Amino acid sequence: MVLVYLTALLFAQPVSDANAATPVVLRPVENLRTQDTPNDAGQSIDLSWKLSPDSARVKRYEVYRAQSAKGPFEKIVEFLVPTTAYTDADTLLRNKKDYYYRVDVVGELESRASCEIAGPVQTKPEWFNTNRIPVLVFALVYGLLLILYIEFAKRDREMFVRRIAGLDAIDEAVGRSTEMGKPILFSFGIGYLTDVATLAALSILRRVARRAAEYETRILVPNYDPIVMTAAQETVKQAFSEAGRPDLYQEGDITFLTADQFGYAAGVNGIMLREKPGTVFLQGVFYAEALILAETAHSVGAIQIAGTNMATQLPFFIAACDYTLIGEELFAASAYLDRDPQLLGSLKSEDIAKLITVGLIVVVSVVGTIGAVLTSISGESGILRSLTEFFNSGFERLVSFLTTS
Amino acid sequence: MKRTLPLIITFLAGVFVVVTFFIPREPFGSLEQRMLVWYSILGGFTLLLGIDSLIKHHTRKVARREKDWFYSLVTLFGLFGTLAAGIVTWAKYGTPLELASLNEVGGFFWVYKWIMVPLQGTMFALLAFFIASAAYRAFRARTFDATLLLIAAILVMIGRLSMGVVPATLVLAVLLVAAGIHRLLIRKPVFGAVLAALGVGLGVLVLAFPQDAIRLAPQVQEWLMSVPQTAARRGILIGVTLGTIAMSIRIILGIERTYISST
Amino acid sequence: MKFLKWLTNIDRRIIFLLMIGVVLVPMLFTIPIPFEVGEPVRKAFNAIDTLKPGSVIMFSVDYDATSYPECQPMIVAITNHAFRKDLRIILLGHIPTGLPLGQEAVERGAAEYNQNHEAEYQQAVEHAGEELDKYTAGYQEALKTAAAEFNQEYTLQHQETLDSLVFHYLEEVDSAAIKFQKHIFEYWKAVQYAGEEFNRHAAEYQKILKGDVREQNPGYVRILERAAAEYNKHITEYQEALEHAADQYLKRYGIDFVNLGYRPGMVPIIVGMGREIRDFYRQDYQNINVDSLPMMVGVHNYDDVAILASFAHGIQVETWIAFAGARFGQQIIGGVTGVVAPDLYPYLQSGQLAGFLGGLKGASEYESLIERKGLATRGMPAQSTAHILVIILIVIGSIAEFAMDLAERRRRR
Amino acid sequence: MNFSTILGIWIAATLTIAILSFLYRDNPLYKFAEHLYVGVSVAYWVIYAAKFTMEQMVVNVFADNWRVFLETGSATAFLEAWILVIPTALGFLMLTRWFGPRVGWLSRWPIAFTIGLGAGLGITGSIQGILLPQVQATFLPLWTPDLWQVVANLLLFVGVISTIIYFYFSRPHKGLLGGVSRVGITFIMVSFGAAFGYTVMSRVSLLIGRLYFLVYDWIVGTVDFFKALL
Repeated sequence: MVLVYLTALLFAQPVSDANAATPVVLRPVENLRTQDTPNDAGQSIDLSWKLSPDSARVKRYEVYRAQSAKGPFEKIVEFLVPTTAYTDADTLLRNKKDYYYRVDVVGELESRASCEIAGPVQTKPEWFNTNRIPVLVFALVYGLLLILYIEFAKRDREMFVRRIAGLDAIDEAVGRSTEMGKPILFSFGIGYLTDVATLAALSILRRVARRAAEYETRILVPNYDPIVMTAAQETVKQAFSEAGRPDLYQEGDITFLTADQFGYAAGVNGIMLREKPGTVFLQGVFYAEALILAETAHSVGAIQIAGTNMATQLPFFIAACDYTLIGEELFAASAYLDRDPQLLGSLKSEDIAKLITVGLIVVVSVVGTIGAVLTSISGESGILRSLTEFFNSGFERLVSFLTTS
Repeated sequence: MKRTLPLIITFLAGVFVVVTFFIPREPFGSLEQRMLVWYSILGGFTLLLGIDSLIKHHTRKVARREKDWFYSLVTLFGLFGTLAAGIVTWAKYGTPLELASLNEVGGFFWVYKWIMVPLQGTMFALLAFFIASAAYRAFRARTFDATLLLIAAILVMIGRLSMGVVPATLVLAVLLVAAGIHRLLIRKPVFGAVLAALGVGLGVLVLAFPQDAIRLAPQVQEWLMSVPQTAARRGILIGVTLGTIAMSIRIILGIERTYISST
Repeated sequence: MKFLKWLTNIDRRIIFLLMIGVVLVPMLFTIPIPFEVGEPVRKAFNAIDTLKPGSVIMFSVDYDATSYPECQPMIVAITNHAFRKDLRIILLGHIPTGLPLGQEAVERGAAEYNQNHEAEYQQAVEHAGEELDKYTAGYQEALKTAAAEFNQEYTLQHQETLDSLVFHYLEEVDSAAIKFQKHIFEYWKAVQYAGEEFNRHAAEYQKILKGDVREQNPGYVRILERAAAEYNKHITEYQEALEHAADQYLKRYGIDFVNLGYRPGMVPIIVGMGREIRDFYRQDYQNINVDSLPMMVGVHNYDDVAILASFAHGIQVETWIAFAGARFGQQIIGGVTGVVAPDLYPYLQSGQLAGFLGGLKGASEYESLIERKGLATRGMPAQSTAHILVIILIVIGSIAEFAMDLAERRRRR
Repeated sequence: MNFSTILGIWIAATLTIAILSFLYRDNPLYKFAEHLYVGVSVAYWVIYAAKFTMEQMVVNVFADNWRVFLETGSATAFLEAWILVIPTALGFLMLTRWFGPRVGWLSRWPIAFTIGLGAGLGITGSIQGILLPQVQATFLPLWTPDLWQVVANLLLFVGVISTIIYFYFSRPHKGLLGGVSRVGITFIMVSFGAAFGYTVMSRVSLLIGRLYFLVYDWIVGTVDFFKALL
């Protein structure tokens, strides 16, 4: 600003004369094409062109736009490096109006050459993004499967779900605790009732509590969250009634400890050291306290049956516990035990989707493999050659089908 | 009103964003954008959700002099002290996040750096100790699965060493041999023999070519991570993602309603 | 047997002490260790290293103090690398208690850069000053000659007044530049103020010059003015040199990096930024409108962001991949804790992730690539000894377990 | 180093040691630090919610648009300003939870809104961002001229499929299915082992960070501070 002022204050410099040498003739860019950008909200036009044969001498490329073939053309962008495409997404562009484009090359001494004017081209918004068809197909198929199977499950609650090893171990572990005359300890970790894993753990607790009632064994459930505690009390009470032993139910065994992570771990540790449980169930949502609990349980010689969907804690559970329900196994176990149509239906439709996925991977990979093997053995021509091309292009097409943007 | 309207809102909101995903045309895009902004604003309010019960819980404890009421006082002190620090810094600099407040006792950044960071950081540093003690007292290579897991774990740990590769590998060899002998003694001769042979072989090779072992360890680690580990992880990922999608569809269709009943 | 029992039931506090020991001891010595750089880190490094100067790199601070020792060296190293490559940084975060860590890293990174280049900057400034002085001397000489020629002593005096005004102005600009390196707006305000002051004085001066001299001695005024115009050009050059030096040797807030602050709700923000960053971040963390930040001019969505780097201790990198990567084709690198690193390998293989730094080792590898030893490199020896301790503990524990298992079986038989 | 820094370092060191004291056993010092942590971190959320949501996304946006409306009379600006009432009102409905279940059920509306949006975004995001690309990246030819690549592709192919099959629950795992899922669990164990190793690494790093602070910032820093004083 000051400089502007200074310049105004003191006279401007006389402009030095440009050398009036003759400009070298340049050839323009070729094959300028314009197209409405596909799959967008409009207000965007794709341009593409081929470089000028003299591209080595081109200093810059300038793109012009006009609303009529006669002009006036207005420069919208310039490139200092060889460029062959541009998307004009100027917010000034209006849908359903004609536009014309021109690309100039500028060389030494401002010599320039314009290509043929391209246009008219219109830009318009699309109703459907065709790039995303695979997503739509998958969502529809999967959603349909899901609804279908939930309906099936409502009618047929005995839908098959395979038994899971950790579940088989429940009865055995409860039995062993009884033999040794020791109580059972069940921990939900530090999850809340909104966690799916906590809900799944509740159905496992129901099973455990029922067995415990049948064997007349005490079951201790120290809790991190008061709401989960209430749910656990309900569950155990109900299970004891179902087993015909409501008299054995002791509310004092299902307690609220504390709502802080390590405080909870320390509390459960204390209970384990005092009561020396014969079996410890660690089911639900676990974070860092998993290690502390598993270690103490192991040191008091308890059988441990763990289950969580927390990927970071699973390795430790597997290394330290006798049985571990891994992620989805926990949910499958609860579907198996509870026979809730929602869970069963989801499980089934997921299984179908898994089969489809596996099938897809196998088919495409086999096609790709055949193509690759043929490529390495086939010659320049002949039937083998065309077969090779068939497989290779098929593979490419199958792979690119899943590409979305 | 209490149950149906939320279900309708969920359905409409969910279907809306799914539909706009496929329709590039306006006004869907800008409407979606507005919904996303609103979502973010609501997110700010959810940050405040648990505070009432926290304050109530602790003030009650302090007021009634319940057990451990002193610690509740500490929590309240931490809460209001930090709030004050934030407000003072905010008033002074126009933003609570001003690095200059690091040099002022009681500045927001100062509280962050010298109280928040050590508390949070050390809490998780405790885990290193728990891992060490669990490693010693609880992790067992008794089953095939656990053996495999521990061997992979040790290989990965060796691959991330910057020194001591040779002794660490020898320790692994010892484990393999011991596990092999154990299996042999409990009448699992094939598995036992394989493990023991692996262990002896590994030990001999490492002693014979220590330089190559040092060079190869990170490569073995990288290969383990990028091939078998990636494969299993992807399999799990695909399963978990299918589960997430199923859950989302159930929520939108109003089949899954736990989120309503739990409020 | 008794020994084994004792061995496995050893007080855990002894193990805790051992752990402290193996971490503490190597920490006290600096042990230089050469090591190889893994594939994921090299890829991440290359992705950043091959960017054009001036490209925008977006940092997402998705960790907090629970992962400070792992993620902090990463963000520090990548900041350093980015500044060296003249990239511009947009900082934002999705974890409330983590954002200050990123802010500290980037601001310290800028300060470190400025400090490292302080000598060069000063030199450039001095050089520009000397260049100007050369002309000043010549200019004043010319004026003096002219004045002598026309016997116009008093105008020379006027000219000196103008000179001193100019120099006063430039001094103001200089000191503002040094004082407000970080706060570009303060800087501009100061410059503007100095300019206004100058203009006021210059206007008075002009009045005198025009009123007194022009009528008496048009020839003299012409010489004066031509000389001044020439001089003016050099002041412009000087000014440009200063600005150029600042561009080259200083990292300034608003020009080289911005901090957009925190917004709640990760997924909606990631998706929404594909359309327009300003819809969510209308202002930066200190309430400056994003539009008035020079580096944000023309930066609207992922099309204008060359690389996104998410420093994360949870699923955040995957969220970035699923939404920004898939939907908008954003190139992404990760800087993650060891716990998260295994999760990212499938994305590296599928090409959805351009590269990543996993854990302290990953950070130290990056540090070795940019040849700047930081916290990660210094922590690596302790990391190694601790690993070895854990391995030994697992092995002893397992062997004891085997022995006790055998004893148990024998007893039962 | 100035006074505020050295004071901060001492406070930080005290808190660090207070938490580490849990290793000896649960004690009042640890409890103190833990309770302090809860209070401090909640205060951060409050400040952040106030600054980055209430101020920057609501108040300032409203003010900007309102100013534009006053200056130009633009109807869009007027609307843009007042439409913010909707999310703000929803936000306050969210907070009705503070006042118990009698009015708390109102919070279901905003929660339903966010859950719905989240689920909708999750469906398309998971399919487009994770499922399709991950499946696509597993489409690998099992034959290439590079033998190592063949091994890698084969393992990837077998590993992904067998892991998926392991989590297939609709058939008993016997025969072929049993064999494949056995392979699957082997891959899973290797993967968990790797995760185990990385987690150990991660946790150790955290300890290094804290001990580094104690040694260099606290002890060395204090010594330096007093050296500088003398």
